[in-house]
Amino acid sequence: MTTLDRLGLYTEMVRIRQYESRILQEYHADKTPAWDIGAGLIPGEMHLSAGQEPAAVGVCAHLRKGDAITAPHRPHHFALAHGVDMNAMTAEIYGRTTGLCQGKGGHMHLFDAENHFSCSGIIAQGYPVACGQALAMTRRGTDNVAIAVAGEGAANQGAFHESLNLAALWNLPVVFVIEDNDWAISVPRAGSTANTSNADRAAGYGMPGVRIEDNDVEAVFEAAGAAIDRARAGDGPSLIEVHTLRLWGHFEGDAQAYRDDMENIDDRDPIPRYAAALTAAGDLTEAKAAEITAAADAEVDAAIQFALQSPIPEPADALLHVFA
Amino acid sequence: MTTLDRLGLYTEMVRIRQYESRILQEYHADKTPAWDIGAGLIPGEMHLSAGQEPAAVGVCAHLRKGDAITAPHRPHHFALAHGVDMNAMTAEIYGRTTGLCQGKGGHMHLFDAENHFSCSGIIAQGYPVACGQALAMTRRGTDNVAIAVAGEGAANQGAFHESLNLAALWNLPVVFVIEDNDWAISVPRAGSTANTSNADRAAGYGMPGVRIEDNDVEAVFEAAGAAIDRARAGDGPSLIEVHTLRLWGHFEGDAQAYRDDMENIDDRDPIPRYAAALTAAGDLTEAKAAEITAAADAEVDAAIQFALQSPIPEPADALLHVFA
Amino acid sequence: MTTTESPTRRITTAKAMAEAIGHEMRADPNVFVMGEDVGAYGGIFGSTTDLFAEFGADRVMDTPISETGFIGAGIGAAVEGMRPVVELMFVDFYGVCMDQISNHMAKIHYESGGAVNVPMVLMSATGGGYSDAAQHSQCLWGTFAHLPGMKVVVPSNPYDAKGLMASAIQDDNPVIYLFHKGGQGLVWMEKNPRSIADVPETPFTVPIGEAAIAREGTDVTIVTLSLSVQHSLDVAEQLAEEGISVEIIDLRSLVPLDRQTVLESVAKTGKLLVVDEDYKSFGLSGEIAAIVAETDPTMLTKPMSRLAVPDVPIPYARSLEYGILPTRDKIAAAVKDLLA
Amino acid sequence: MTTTESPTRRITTAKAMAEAIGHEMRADPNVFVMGEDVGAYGGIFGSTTDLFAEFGADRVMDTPISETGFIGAGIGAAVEGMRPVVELMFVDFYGVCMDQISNHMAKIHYESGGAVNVPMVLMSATGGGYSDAAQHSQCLWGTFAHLPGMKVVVPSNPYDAKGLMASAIQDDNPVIYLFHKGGQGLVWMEKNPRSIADVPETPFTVPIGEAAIAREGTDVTIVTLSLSVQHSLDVAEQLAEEGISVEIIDLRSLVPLDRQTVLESVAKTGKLLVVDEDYKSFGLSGEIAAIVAETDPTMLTKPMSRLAVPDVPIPYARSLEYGILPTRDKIAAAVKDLLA
Ligand SMILES: Cc1ncc(C[n+]2csc(CCOP(=O)(O)OP(=O)(O)O)c2C)c(N)n1
Ligand SMILES: Cc1ncc(C[n+]2csc(CCOP(=O)(O)OP(=O)(O)O)c2C)c(N)n1
Ligand SMILES: [Mg+2]
Ligand SMILES: [Mg+2]
Repeated sequence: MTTLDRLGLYTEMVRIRQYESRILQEYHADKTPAWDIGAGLIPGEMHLSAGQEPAAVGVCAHLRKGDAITAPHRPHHFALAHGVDMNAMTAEIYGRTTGLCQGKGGHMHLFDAENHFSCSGIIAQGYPVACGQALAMTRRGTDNVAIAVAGEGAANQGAFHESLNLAALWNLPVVFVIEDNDWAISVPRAGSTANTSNADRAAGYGMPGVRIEDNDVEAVFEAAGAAIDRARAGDGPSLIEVHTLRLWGHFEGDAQAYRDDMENIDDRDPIPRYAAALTAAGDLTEAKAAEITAAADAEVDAAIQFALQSPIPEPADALLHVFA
Repeated sequence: MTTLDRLGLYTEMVRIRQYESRILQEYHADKTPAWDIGAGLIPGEMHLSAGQEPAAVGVCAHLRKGDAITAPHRPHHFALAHGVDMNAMTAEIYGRTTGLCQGKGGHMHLFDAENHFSCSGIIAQGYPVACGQALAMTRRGTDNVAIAVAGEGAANQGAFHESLNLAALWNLPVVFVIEDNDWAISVPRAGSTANTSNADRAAGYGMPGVRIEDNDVEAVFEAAGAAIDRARAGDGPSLIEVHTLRLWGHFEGDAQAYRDDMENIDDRDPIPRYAAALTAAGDLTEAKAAEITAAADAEVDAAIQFALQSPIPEPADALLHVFA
Repeated sequence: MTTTESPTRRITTAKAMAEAIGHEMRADPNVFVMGEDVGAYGGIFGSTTDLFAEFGADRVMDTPISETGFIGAGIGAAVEGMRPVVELMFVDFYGVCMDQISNHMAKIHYESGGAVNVPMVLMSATGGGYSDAAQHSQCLWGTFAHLPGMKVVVPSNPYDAKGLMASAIQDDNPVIYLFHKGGQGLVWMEKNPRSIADVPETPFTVPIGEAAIAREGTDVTIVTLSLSVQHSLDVAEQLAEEGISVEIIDLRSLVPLDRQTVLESVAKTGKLLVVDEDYKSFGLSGEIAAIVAETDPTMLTKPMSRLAVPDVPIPYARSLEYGILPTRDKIAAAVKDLLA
Repeated sequence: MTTTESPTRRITTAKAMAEAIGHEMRADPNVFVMGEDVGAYGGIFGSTTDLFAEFGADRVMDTPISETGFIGAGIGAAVEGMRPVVELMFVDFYGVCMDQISNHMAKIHYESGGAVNVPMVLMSATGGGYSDAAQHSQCLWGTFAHLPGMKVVVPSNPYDAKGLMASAIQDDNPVIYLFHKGGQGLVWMEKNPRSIADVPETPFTVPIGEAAIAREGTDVTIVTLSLSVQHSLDVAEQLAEEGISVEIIDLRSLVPLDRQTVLESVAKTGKLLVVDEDYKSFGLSGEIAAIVAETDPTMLTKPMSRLAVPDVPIPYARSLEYGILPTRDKIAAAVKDLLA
């Protein structure tokens, strides 16, 4: 990897983190004093991805025009890393007419046809859809790939099994990405999963599987590169499990009383860790880091402003778009 | 194994085969000239198990009072081997008031509460139910086990995955039995399953899995014995895949035009093969074999007579039993 | 929409479906078929007869028994602009894949604010009458019609089967296409003669959302669909000899629902019988009642009547099953009760 | 059934549910709880609050995200004589496990000719109003009520929530227990004050199958359920000041459905408004219409009116969502239209 590659990964992780940090702030800003999930400029459930940037950035660095992603309920990091327009995405989260879905979808249902990006709030259900997108790509003779993303909790849902078997059976260009952040809401991995690595499950479908233990963006980048090349070459699907970190609550408002792994959790934050590594390697200076953060903040701020200045949908428009 | 054990396995396989052969004959007897699936004394779909006796007999030889079985759409061999009353089962298949379910269930929905036997026509859906029966057994502190049966085609259904994970996670006394008869209706195993042995999938749940290649009842007996002992001892679930043989059509009326493995299929019939082995070993004589067959025929004939002499349900009784 | 000039032949409903799919596959390379045993077998109920021979395994794909997997894959392919025709072998199996159907197939277009289309057909076999019991004999069209975002079509005869399939495949929306096993004209199942009828050879469409007046009458309106249309026509012919004039509305499509045709007929006869092989409560028969009650309940010169499966699972024994199915005898009796 | 002597305190609907489950667990060792985050977390919507602390992981079991697996396991345990209380976190997730629910939980008793019971409660969160969008805001009670073999209860207040939960657990049949997130009295969600009310400390039951007359009136009948009962009561109080007398029927149970109470009220007022947060077509509002239309349509002195989600998925933006939810304003307007 070149310095440029490394800085690219770092820059994108920072961009996502600055975005999520700002959404965190805006989300809670107007829900006080009596915290009401439905109130404020950003209503509804909010699943943020802070700590999980390495998975999204390491994978998406390899994607090109026409490649598809199906993300789960925690979609922002993959959406941004895949090039979904930050303004339109933010406007959607704010429920505005300029949003990706004109305010109909919301944060768990972001659809960007141009970038073949979608997400779903139903656990593991993006996996079969990605298989179908991959099927269409092969039928059309392109070398595009589909990335299916889910959490470690989702790997115990039937759709996971059916999708892996289907993709392997039909030799589809899919890369299944599992973000193992140790938790499914309040249920620890050991409470949901009978084995310790979903990479081992890949063998049951005769597909390669790797598990990346340390939330290291470069390791993800390498593994994803190999898996995506394999898919483009027509050699079939792969599975990558990234042992990552849920820095914040499952959703905003989650008090995390159940959580026993909070002690110096910030030491495990992958972004400062990567910054330190890059600095040590001479790839990053404090000035450069500040510049990257400032650029991200500026972009995020512009996106928030865009959303805030966009119109709120007319109630009657709720009746549109049931059918094409 | 003693001669007695061997003869016991043989006798039960013959009993099942004679039963299925007679049902085959009775089922078709009154559907001519214009073959109508809904007509005749035995109406509806009919999935017979000829050729698959080794799986049922080898497993059920180890079961005791209180042990449970959930079988799929092809249930007769497991029902009989588990001790379901032949008269009541036959009367159910004939849709009579003396049937296991008073004529409401039919051949795919046989319920015998006393023997904790049930089956379902929906693929793989008996797997979760068996897990729950096993859960109840452990909560009650018994050493009973639950046997979950499905075909190789069913092993690609989400319920298979969820059940294996749940059983391993909760260390439940379940033995998952897969009858691989090479076909799921017209779809060959290679057309449905990305890998060659479901025993390999067991590893993905950290549970032992074995595949028995040659439809050998004694091999099934040995493997099932180990798995059931393990479950009774509280050491958790196992998976056994038996490579067996679908001697007849998927259901009766299936012309099997798709089938490319019919050539001297009778040579692969496990019952004559086992008879020959037993005879060679001096465990079975022609006279004894004839006696076993005759006894089975007599029991089967009595069951058919019982069914035929039983009353047909009153139409109005269809309104009963929606709620307890 | 019909090309009445084109030569017709008598074919079964199953053949008519397969013919329409074949036409669309020839016309549009994006159309392909997926499902269990749709290939060499030709579909358990004949809905893909001969397609495998013509188009091969590439466009007529047998699937594993993974309904969530392959229906979800159909959605993904449709989102990318393909036009998959996916078969769910029996509608009774909806429960293993209903999330893909109702939370994804049906909602993606709306959730995306109209940005993403899901041009997909999900066809499935419905109905009982041959002792396939509780898990293989349901209709469930009321279940799909209750959930927004999918069109629901329910043909009753070979002509509509072909024309509605063509419309369904050409539609840019997800369409649930529910055929009745007893109306397929299968050689191995008792069938109503109306399951084999004249159908034009050339392609044609039947518009989705328009009910048909299957028979004109003046005394009683029967609102029905699918195989029950065939039974109702038999009954109407028999009652005509007794001087009773029955009008039969074949809904053909539940979503969209042709309220106007229903209302005009009820306004004319003043007497309404809904015949529905689906479960009685919280379904189609209630919706028809509501259409009248929220428009003008005084249209009804007598309380309406509902003949449907009386909220019991479908029993196995023939005597029990025919005890709860809407048979010709029960239809005739219900009509006479309305006139008594 | 009520022990009115026992001391009451003001508690939330969520607490009332958990209290009833706790009582039954103490009374019967066969009762246990399964579901996602029902343990230490206490249920995402508080339905198992404090149960884990008292009964431990053995009887309050967190599950993997395997709804087919653990609901099926609940069925298996019930078949063996246990009385599982299983939570499906959001009713919107029914599609990943509907086969176990409708083809197994609901049918085993019937298929077995009454030989096997499935004494199980499946509780789930319903409803919208807080921008959780299309996959987390549905009610779907009409979907369950259409399918035979399961009782369906839908409490609207803390008292009924406790009494119906006790009845559901004691019932030998499968019971779907649908609570509304907005009626749980959660501290983190906008709530109607009626979500916190006086409830006796001691155990009591509310019979399944009896509707409640939540408010007596003479001008208009509102037939409704769940959170919409609370909204309707608010509207009725406000309209009373304008001299409009509204009778409110809280169905409480859809299966069995208390037809009599509905009919008596409609016979009295002659005017019927159904308020339903589920989808409008092919659901509850149609069934209520049918009850009237098949009994005596002339009861209605005016065409009935239906206020329900107008057959669109639930949109995300608050302006859009409140555009389709049955709000107080829309209820009031619908009542006035009926009287106009
Ligand atoms: C089928 C289904 N079941 C349950 C839920 C509720 N739910 C939403 S997120 C979540 C936990 C997911 O855990 P994981 O897959 O590990 O993803 P993470 O939240 O950790 O990123 C659950 C149970 C759901 N959305 N869909
Ligand atoms: C969920 C579901 N999908 C499809 C079917 C239709 N079906 C019944 S049997 C069968 C084939 C089953 O194959 P396998 O599991 O190998 O069992 P076998 O019939 O070979 O014994 C299929 C597809 C069903 N009953 N349930
Ligand atoms: Mg997780
Ligand atoms: Mg098989």
